[in-house]
Amino acid sequence: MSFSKEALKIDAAAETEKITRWMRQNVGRQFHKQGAVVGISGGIDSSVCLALAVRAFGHDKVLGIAMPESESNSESLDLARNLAEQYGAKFIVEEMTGPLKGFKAYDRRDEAVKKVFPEFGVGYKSKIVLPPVTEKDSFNVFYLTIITPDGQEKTKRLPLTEYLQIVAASNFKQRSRMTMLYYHADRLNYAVIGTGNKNEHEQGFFVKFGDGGADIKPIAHLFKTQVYQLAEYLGIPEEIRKRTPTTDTYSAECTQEEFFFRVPFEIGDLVWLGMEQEVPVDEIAQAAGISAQEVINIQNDIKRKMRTAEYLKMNPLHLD
Amino acid sequence: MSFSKEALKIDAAAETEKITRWMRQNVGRQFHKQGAVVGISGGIDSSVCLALAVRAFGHDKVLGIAMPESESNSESLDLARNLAEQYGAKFIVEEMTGPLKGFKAYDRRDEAVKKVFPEFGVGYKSKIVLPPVTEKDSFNVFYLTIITPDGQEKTKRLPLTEYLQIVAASNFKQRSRMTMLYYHADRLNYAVIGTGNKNEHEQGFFVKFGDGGADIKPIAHLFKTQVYQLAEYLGIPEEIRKRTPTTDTYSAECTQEEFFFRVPFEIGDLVWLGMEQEVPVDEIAQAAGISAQEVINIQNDIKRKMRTAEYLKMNPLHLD
Amino acid sequence: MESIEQKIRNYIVENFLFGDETVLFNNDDSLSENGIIDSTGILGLVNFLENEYQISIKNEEIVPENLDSINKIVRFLKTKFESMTIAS
Amino acid sequence: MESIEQKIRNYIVENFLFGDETVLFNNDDSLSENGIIDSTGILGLVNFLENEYQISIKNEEIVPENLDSINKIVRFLKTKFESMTIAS
Repeated sequence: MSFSKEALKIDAAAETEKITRWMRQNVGRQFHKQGAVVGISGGIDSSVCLALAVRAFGHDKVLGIAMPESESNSESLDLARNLAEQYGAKFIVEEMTGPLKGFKAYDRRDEAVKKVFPEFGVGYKSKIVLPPVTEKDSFNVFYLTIITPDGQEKTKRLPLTEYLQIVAASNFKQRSRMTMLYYHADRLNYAVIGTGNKNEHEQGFFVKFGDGGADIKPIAHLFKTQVYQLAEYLGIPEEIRKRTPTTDTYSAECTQEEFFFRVPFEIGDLVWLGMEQEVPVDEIAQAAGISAQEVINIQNDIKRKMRTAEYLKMNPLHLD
Repeated sequence: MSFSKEALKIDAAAETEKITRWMRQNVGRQFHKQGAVVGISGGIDSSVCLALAVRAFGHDKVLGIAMPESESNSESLDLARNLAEQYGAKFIVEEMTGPLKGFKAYDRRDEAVKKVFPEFGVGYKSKIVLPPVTEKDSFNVFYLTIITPDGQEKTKRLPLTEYLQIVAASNFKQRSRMTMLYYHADRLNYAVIGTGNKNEHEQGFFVKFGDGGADIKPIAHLFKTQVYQLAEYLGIPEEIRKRTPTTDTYSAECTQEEFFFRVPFEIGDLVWLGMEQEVPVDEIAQAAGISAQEVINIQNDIKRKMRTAEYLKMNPLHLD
Repeated sequence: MESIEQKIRNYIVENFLFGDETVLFNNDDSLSENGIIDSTGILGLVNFLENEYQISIKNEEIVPENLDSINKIVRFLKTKFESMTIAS
Repeated sequence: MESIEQKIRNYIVENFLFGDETVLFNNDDSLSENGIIDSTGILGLVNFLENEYQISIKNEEIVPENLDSINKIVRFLKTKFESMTIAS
């Protein structure tokens, strides 16, 4: 019995049944909440979570919220609206540019970007990227890419202070969204659904008390490639399933692969599952079609990120 | 050996030593953070936390942040500023009216207030209160009090929808403050100090992912009456130690006793400690100077709140 | 016609248990101590009773002895109905 | 004069351990695996080395074999100094 991509296959019907029963029990008996709020971005994860919530609680007890801001991809809003309509969920739009300007989020970020690229200004876009994992094991060093108004890309390694400030200011986005979701959840006595998948949840690809701030995370145990299987079963529209996952954070279009995961999901998920199941490195390498050294480096990268994620997932510490 | 107020006495010097060693170890080795951010309100709890942080990390590695908004008590800012200066901590002011208006927090709250009191408008103030615990055991039913421009008070029981909306909209304040604290913490690679005491932490007098969102809570194991002892030892100015604890949330001045705890701290802490130490009800009643029935009702109230607090303290749930 | 007991039970199952009828509790079980309703739920229940039965529940009536089990609620409603009959 | 080893150790103890000298680690211990420095700390260390020793560290040099223990850092710095001498 050899290790292959088949190992990532799930029984979507059984998984859906298991997840929705668990959601119903915990949101009702544990939390004493009477429905659920889901922030929907037009991406695959939040779409699957909305569909699961509707199955768990009934369409009239689920509120989908789209939260566009001035740097959002403009087609996301239509995708979110159509999705809510398809599943019969309640739907509202909350414009987030106001709160973000109130926090001076854009200004604080661009101040740091300008320290690295003094020419940065109106019409420019920016994003932070990590280089892909290769045969050489390396620490995670972030790069800043700007795109000039005429479409030219420039990239530099980020000094620590500017890196931290750009990330800190960008985090206003996720924390403001959490704040808005909880406003509606608190108002309706609903729970907030966290839409992170296993890759995001365990490797720490979320903002503490931002998108990480939720009551229940129905797909946090599923690899991204498994979320796609669930999406197909649940009838998520193809135009959502075909989109490249982005960070939804930076003004320049930025894929999750270039910002954080550093390898394609089909490879990363397989290498990670192999690690969990203690499959020999060579066998994983063969199944994924990469070298043994790359497998080792990807696994090291995942382990390092999981260590960092501990802080992000930790409850506030206190003495007894 | 009989039960008395003496049971709440702590050795402030030893306690300070224990707390600061624990803070240093966890913020450094656990979190890999290089200092701490403390939101300072001019109240006793945040003042003690600032003083502890300065002892733990050194004054140049602590940033105190005052976050006034249009409904804040105006003397709080001066108290906060003077406190930071006294302990040599770095200090900044972040105006929060902008983000709150961006979220439409005031409008959303006042919309619900007007449904209960249609005359509510400019120049009016409002707050939510709970009646005190008495000899009769009762559920927690909230009342809305408004104060007219000429100082007249009016009170009505809050219908569920309006109660939830007022609380939900008020929660923008705590969540916006958390968001601002983490901006600076993320930018400086610092930890965020949570300033809740044991009464707040265990009975759930905090907003989930608002003031409850922090990395480390140095006084979450201390009764309010014990925080006062620590404050004296640490040299917190008398003008802070003498203030009545308020919610710092509602436009009308609102004490923590009337909003949440329902009994004076000297009584509530003693009754609670007695419950923890399994002291007979009669003995507690004698020590606190109240009736046995009141002791029982206060203990029931605390137990009910501790059950509700479980949801507030829970990490996001996920399947394995 | 649906009994008062049944109507209240339906309200609770529908609103606090997402219609899950496998959660068993009998008419004398404490709703708060069995984790079926929390304090917010009690307020919702008060709203429901006021609207459904056209009664006005006083502040001092929102206590466990009137509302903390299905049977207690039924007894409480009956005293409310009686006082209304006398008053009219 | 302070040795390079000592200077780097002081930087680490001061910035990542709040001056707590009771945390013991020797010059060969992995800084990342022993939980003394995380990835943000590595970036801070790079900044410190660049400023302190007036060197420029290339992207491809930010790897565990150059930076993950005090001895590795010292060896790395020596090769940087040598290449500067040759270049000048």
